[in-house]
Amino acid sequence: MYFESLDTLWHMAGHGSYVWSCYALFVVLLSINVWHAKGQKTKALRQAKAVARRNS
Amino acid sequence: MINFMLVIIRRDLLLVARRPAELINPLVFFVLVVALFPLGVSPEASVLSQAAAGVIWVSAMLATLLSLELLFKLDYDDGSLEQLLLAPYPAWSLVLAKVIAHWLVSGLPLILLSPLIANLLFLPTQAIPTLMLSLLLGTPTLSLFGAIGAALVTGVRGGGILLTLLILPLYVPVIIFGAAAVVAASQGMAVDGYMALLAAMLVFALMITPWAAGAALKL
Amino acid sequence: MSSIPTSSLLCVNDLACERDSRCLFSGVNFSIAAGDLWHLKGHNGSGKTTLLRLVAGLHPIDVGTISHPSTHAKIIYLGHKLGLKEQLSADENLAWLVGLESSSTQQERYAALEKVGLKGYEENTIATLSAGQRRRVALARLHLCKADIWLLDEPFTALDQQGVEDEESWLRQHTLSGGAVLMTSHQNLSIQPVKVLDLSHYTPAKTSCSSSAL
Amino acid sequence: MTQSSWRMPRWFHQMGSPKWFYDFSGKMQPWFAVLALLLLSWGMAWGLAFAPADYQQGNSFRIMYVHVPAAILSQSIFIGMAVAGAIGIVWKMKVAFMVARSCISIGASFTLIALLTGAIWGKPTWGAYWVWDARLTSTLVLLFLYAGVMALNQAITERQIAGKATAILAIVGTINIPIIKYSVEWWNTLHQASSFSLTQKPSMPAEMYMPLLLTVLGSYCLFVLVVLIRTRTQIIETQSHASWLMQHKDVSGA
Repeated sequence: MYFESLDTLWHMAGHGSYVWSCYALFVVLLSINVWHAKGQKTKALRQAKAVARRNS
Repeated sequence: MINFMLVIIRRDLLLVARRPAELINPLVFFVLVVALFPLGVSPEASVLSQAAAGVIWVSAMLATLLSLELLFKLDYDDGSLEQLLLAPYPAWSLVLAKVIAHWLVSGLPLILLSPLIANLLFLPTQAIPTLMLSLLLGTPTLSLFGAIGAALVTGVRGGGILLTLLILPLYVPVIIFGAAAVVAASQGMAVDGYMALLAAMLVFALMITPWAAGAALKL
Repeated sequence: MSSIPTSSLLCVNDLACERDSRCLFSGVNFSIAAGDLWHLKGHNGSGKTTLLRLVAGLHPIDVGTISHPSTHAKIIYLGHKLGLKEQLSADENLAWLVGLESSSTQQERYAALEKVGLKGYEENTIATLSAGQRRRVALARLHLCKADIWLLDEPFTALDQQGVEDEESWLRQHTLSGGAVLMTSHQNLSIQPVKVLDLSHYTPAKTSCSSSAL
Repeated sequence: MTQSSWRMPRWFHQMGSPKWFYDFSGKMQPWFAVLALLLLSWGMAWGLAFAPADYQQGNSFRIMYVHVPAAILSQSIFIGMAVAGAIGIVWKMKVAFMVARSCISIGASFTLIALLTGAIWGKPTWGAYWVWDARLTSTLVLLFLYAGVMALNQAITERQIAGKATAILAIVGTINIPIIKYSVEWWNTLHQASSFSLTQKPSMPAEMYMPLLLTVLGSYCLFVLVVLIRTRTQIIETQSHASWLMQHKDVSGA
């Protein structure tokens, strides 16, 4: 590891807040995308199943 | 096909003649926006003359967008768009004719009005020919790109704000070079390069926008 | 193609239309021959207007073909919206509408307006005319454009009894002189012979069109 | 522009069939999910904790490992959207329109990430969150372009028309992106004598660019994953009456 301890990793010589917030932003926004896409698909599948039940 | 386009242009000009408000409203809007600027910022000549180029270009852009909203909308509403599309000519010629008519009643008066506006904002006199020439090359480009947006939102309710959203980003290069040309001229520098770029963008717009707007109208 | 009679102007083959993943109609086959008067029927939402617009070429065709066997027949389309500019006079409107493809003299336009019973209204702006009179202005175009096929969407709307009778006689004259008509209407026509196409029969039981691919 | 204007190989047309695409993307989806997760976590951990700090910018340099992939993806996705839209228009392929629509939200997200991380990175570098830097400004314009596509897509209710309209706008936007970029860069040099650009480094050592390579590849995988899921969703929605879907194990539950 480049840093000596977890504490210096967290602080990054004063740049920690900038770096960590960027990474958090990246992870959170992309996770929301995947999660939302999956949610939409589950919803669509549920509706398709309802149609299938109606027709059978 | 020339005849087809002439019929459309003549018809649109006749319509504006019957209802001159369509011609005058965007012009009043243009002057109004420009007049609000000194009220909001400062009436001092030094401040205004610096910002003049940008303010005039942004206002011209907004005025163009305002009038573009109805470019195809009215024809769509009364059914004449169907008849225009059914004529045995390509859709791009129809778009081109509509844009020419639109520019004649929106872009051209704007250019004629611009020296007056330039005076209001204390733009150096030597920059006025450049301002008019840059508007002459730039406003047709604005109308052409705007036609794509107008065609896309034709059947959509409340398309005005949507049109603005679609088209303004595409106007970025025109405003950058248009305003820069005027700034350069007011500083006594050469403007040939800017004019060449504006002309190139106009040619480029002529090549792609009639096609794209025509395709959008046929949806 | 061999089964098509030589006099047919336009053939619709196996046409289907899907709107918002719902199938309006499928497997529609018919051909318009010179002298035909086709009456397009069907309940609301069965796709009459859509079919007419497809034939006119206002919509892209998804499934099926529309072919023009002989020389390209000239088509005129008159929809729900008449395509008239309110601020222009009846004469000016006809001038630009006809001018899109050919040209007309003022005499011809005045004669056409007289034929539809609008003598003396030539210079009135459309805004001052009643709904029935506007419809008549639009119909006057049929007399000016020498089209082979008339596509009319509810052409009797807003017309009075006399107007309906007049129009039926024009339809008859047009078919007798070798033209063809495809029209939608809720009322039955009093002229004969009429070929009827009922779109209700083409609504598929399942809501999906047969087109599985593309 | 009618059918059979260009002959394409069989697999190409097969790809346009919703059923084929649904089955194929179902098989591919887990792979992309695993790859995206692996590449991104590996690259980000490397970038955060193991890569050396920049001699000039110090540790804020690590923001590059999320900012640059987001910036690259924001542009590639817009271009990809236009290409998918063009395929849809030329070959009348409904699935292509669906793919194009699936690109919008993920593309806008990447653009937003690029913009925000760029602004945050600006604070320690320039001392201000927002500087009218060429790269940031053209990313902002790109975000506006995405906003336009998104708004148009939602304003048109009928799917097929919305798909085509989106495609046209995406194509026009893509053609304009280089012009916008060029004009903004030119404008920037005119107004700011020499602004220190965030990511222009003469030569980076391997331990500095390897994490970047990983996060860029991972971001591409994530993009593909989201597009696959969203396109499958649209296939389910539009084909909800087709018999193949009714008998599919995902729906029948067998």
